[in-house]
Amino acid sequence: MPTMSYRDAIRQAMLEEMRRDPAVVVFCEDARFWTMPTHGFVDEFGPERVPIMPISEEGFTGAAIGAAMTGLRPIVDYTIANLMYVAWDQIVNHAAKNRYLFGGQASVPIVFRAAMKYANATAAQHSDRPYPQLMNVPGLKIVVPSNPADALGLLKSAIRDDDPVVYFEPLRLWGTKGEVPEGEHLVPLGKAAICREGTDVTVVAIGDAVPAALKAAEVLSGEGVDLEVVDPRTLVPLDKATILDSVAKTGRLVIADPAHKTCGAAAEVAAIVAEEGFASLRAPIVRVVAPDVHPPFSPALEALMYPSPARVIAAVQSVAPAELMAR
Amino acid sequence: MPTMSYRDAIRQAMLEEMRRDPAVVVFCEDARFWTMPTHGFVDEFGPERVPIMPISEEGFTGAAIGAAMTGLRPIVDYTIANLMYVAWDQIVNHAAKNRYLFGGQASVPIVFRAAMKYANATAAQHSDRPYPQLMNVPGLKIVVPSNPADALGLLKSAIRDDDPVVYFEPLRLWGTKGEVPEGEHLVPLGKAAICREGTDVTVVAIGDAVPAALKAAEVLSGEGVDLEVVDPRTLVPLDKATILDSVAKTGRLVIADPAHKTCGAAAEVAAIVAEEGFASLRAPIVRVVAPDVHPPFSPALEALMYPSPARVIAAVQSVAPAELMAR
Amino acid sequence: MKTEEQLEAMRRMLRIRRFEEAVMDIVRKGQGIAGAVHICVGQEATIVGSCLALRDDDFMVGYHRSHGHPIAKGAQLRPLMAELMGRRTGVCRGKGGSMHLADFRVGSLGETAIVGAGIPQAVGAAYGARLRGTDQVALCFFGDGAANIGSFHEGLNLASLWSAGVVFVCENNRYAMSTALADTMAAGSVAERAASYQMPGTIVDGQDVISVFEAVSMAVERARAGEGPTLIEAHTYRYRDHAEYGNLKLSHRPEDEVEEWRRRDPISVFSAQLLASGVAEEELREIEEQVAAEVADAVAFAKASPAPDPDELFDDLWATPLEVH
Amino acid sequence: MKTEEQLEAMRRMLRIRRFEEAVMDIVRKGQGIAGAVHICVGQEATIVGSCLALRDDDFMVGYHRSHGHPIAKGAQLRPLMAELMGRRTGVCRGKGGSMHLADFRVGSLGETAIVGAGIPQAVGAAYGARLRGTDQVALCFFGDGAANIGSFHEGLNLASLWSAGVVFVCENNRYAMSTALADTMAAGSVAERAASYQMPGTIVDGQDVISVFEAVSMAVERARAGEGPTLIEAHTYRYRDHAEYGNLKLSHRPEDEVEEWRRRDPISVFSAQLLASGVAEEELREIEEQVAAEVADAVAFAKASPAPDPDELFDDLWATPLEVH
Ligand SMILES: Cc1ncc(C[n+]2csc(CCOP(=O)(O)OP(=O)(O)O)c2C)c(N)n1
Ligand SMILES: Cc1ncc(C[n+]2csc(CCOP(=O)(O)OP(=O)(O)O)c2C)c(N)n1
Ligand SMILES: [Mg+2]
Ligand SMILES: [Mg+2]
Repeated sequence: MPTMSYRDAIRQAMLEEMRRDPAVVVFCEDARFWTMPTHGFVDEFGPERVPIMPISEEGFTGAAIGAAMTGLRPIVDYTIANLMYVAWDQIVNHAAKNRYLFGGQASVPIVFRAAMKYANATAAQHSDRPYPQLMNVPGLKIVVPSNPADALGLLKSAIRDDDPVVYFEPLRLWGTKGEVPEGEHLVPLGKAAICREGTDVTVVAIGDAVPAALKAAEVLSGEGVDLEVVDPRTLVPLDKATILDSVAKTGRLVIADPAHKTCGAAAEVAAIVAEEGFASLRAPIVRVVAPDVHPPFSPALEALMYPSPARVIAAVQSVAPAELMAR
Repeated sequence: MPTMSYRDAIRQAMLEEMRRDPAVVVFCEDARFWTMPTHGFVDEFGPERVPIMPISEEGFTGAAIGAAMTGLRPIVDYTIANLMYVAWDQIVNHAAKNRYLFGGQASVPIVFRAAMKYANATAAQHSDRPYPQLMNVPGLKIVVPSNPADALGLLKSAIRDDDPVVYFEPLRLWGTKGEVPEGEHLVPLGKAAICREGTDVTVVAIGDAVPAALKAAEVLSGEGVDLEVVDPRTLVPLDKATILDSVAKTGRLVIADPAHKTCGAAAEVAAIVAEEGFASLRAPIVRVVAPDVHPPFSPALEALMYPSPARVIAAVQSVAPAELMAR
Repeated sequence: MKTEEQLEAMRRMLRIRRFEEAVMDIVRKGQGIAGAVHICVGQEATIVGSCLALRDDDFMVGYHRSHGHPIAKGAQLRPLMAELMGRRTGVCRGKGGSMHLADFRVGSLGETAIVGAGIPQAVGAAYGARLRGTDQVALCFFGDGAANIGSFHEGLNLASLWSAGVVFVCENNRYAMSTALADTMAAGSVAERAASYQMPGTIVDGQDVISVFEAVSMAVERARAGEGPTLIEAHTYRYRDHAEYGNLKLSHRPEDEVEEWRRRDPISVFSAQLLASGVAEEELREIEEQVAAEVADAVAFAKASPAPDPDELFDDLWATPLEVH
Repeated sequence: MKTEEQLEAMRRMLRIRRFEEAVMDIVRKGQGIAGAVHICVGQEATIVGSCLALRDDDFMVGYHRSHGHPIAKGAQLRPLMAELMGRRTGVCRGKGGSMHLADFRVGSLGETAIVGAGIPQAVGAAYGARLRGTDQVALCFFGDGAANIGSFHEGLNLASLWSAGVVFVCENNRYAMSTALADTMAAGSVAERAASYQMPGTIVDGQDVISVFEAVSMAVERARAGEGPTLIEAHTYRYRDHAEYGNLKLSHRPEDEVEEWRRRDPISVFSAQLLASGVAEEELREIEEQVAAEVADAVAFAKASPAPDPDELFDDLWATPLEVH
């Protein structure tokens, strides 16, 4: 299988879909800039499909909605997830709601791309992981790929989907490489991946907490603790069945997520299991998440924010079966 | 004790604080309009403290932040909670973050008022309950009063607090009346109220789910099931201790909240109890919340959305001790 | 405008007027329209004059005061009235209500309850038309209150940059709720703000359906030819308060101001013009009667329609629901 | 400008230039400035000319390219450099970094990483000053890229309505990242948009510190007298790319454009003017040396300062933390 970086996978997905479907357009500031996965797209697809964008996030999000309701399939790239806040009304009050409000007369097939720059010393206004906020809004599908193959396959599915999909990219994964299946690769929305099978503790990990959880699993397997690592990949709709099945097997749940704790994605997973999987739970559910404080600029402090293998290990140790911990 | 409507309590709180402190100002569109709790304020406080506002939520929220960082204490009234989305960047990226970003050099003492018009046939763009989204943002204190006395006392505390406080008002409570203590009445932020003591099941209820829960408690007490009803009142910071103590006593938890389910306030309460109160839990945690769909216009459909006494009763019956249910 | 078009203009203005009167009647009697309604009576000439300048396949975007706009664009009355009554036969199946009367069959792309938010959406529809190779034009209505919100600025700038085929019609009825435009806009007129976006901006008498039609027609021509957007400010007036609040008397406007505008009622004025130009009184009476019957039929249809079933609550949330839940 | 003021202008421009050079040096060598830095070298005349028109107790709001702005407003260099290095001695205790160099002691109300968001905040500071009974003025900087965002529109409209004592200085360096202003703004100039808000708008040579000082001084006078806001567009240029990206050569600008602007370097030009007006070369050299020493001291201070302790992570999130957690 060919190897590809996460960033190139994003680029590849957009390229393939734009070649396949002339209705796909890209709204992105500085789309021609060398750092952007859309670098070179203007040359191939022309300035009509990749227009030069003023700094007008609210405006071009609204324009994407109008275009989407009348036949196009825009990809709106905010380049930094925090910039979605400027366009929040268009995303939350309109993209998510218009189809419902209009009784299904029109769809809003947009992909909102949002790179999350946390762990990069860009401070609070450029480091948010806002997917929990949007998970509270019906009508938006939400995706957080954790590796290049999923980045490619989920983005292609998102572009083809007839609903608005918000596609979150942990920027520190952009440079990571991984194998990508040959030929056309589609990953269905709404299907979790079991990244590692195990029997003792389930770790549900999101975004770049997945590699952290896998490292933790490696370390702990040396200590005789066998983790099952589940990557939901799609947060809305969430593949509850896979999570509940795993907890039914292990009876123990740790959730690792770089987003903030309160009302976060981890809270939702915990609530679902406390509600629908209670009978199988044999220990408290533990959240390994960002504490409820803004990402500080100082790298020394920011290093404390996100799930690390060490934090996952500590959490697992606090809930793993006593007989395993005693060994 | 005098009786007062929820709406008049809001008005009274603002009046008292504006009279007490000349730094308090009000930014509100149509503040002079008869439906507004600020009706008449321009006459008493002058157009400098209650300026005529253009439809510029983002602009006047930013202006409130600049004024707050330099000595004023603005009350920003969005009149409809959904309109906060237009100002989301200023609220989330700035009001919530500036103090932290600037290392404590300045505070942002603003009260953001947001009336929630749900259950009022105004459809999806005017019916949101967005507090879960903001609970995921550190730096904002969040309040949802459920009765006139709390509406008064929490708003006065919020205005005096040096941090940004978002004050959510379920519009359908505006007309409800209740007793309000004589003299100056302050309710501290961060303290839950036990609205009804009970032994069998804890119901944590938010906003106008509180009256629904109390009605459910009345009905169920006739059936021999004794509910404890806890109203957090402040969602950030949340009075975890009161909730955990209650669950330690009852072993059973139902959470009733008119906000959406996924990543909602109820999810957070469930996650906290599954994490920190697991040992005392004797049944699955049940959420009685709005389903993940937008509030529809049609009253026939919207009636299905929010927690009702009947829904709370059904939830309690699904988790109450079998011996009680058998009676 | 040819005589036939003039009669059609008359018919549509009357349709709006009678429809709104029926709505007010139902609200007053508590017969089944829930929530807030924003009545556009008084503004019919602007709405109809603008929409008649469009082709059937052109787009139109409304705002919160837009019962009349889909009607002007050619929508049928039954599904509109049923929507206002929250019935399953409503144009939005009861999901949208008063502020969201989309009717995509006639190019009515919907309305928004968020002031100004429709502006960039209309720009996007026009951009999309160009890209899809059609010459469809997008007409975008908004109130004077929208002139001070960010979307206005961003939307007009984008439209101009893209030479988008969009026509902006600001229905300046002088107030946003109770607030006079003069108190909130630091500019002499909405139209003069067009200069900031290098687009033509004109003021038109919004009570004169022919003037509106002519101004918008010119702008539509420009738009269709790829020459870019136009901002038209129509001076008009709403007879009713911001919304219907039962029988309370609330207006913050001077009583004689309302009376003054009523004297220039767009339908009476136009009716007199038509008669003067030789149209037979009978012909107008016939239109009146047909419209009255249509509206009565729409009300009867709506009242007879069932409310949505509880199991319709989740319908139309997703275009492609996924099987995981 | 009196000679003394001119020398102070020279000193501050040099401070910014040398400070930024030190920053670039540290970044290049990987010696401890993390994250993105946006260097303002080339724009010193606009920044200093504007800030010198203020009183010490006046307010100033910057944006993402604002290492220089607090310096121009009179801030000490040590806490600024320590902030860039993420130290606990930083002006924001390491919480803000490059895009948030607030220094409230000198009226620097902070900077935002969100384009345009500082505009309404500056308006609010000016509104507040009026209400608090002071005659403090707020100076608000932003880039040309901010001219197309909603906050610009809403902020300028509010400022004009309130006759707020605010002076808007748009540092038009012709690009937003790699995008030329001409490609994104449907207007002949930023300044001409002032007309939409009934405020004066002027263009000034941003490379000439005296011209900037004079234009801003007039605007400040107007603002202080309660006569309202002014929009000043300063034509200027950044020598560096949007941000520092290591050694890559990335500029999307024609090489000769950069060279052309460098020939009108604001510091060289002003230095020649000062000499021509009779200032002794020695005096300038002395300033040069003092500034170099200050910057070296700031770097040494920053490097010697400790990183924040892990237990400082939560500090300053709340003004009044509540005891419940
Ligand atoms: C962004 C936003 N702010 C405020 C409101 C509340 N609101 C609804 S209609 C209205 C007045 C709008 O006035 P205008 O645009 O002139 O339209 P009109 O009602 O006069 O037709 C206001 C303030 C809203 N819906 N959206
Ligand atoms: C609202 C918003 N959109 C986009 C960005 C990303 N961004 C950061 S700086 C910048 C260019 C700004 O250009 P300009 O305002 O001219 O300032 P300059 O960098 O030239 O000094 C962009 C697009 C942002 N920070 N905020
Ligand atoms: Mg109006
Ligand atoms: Mg620039």
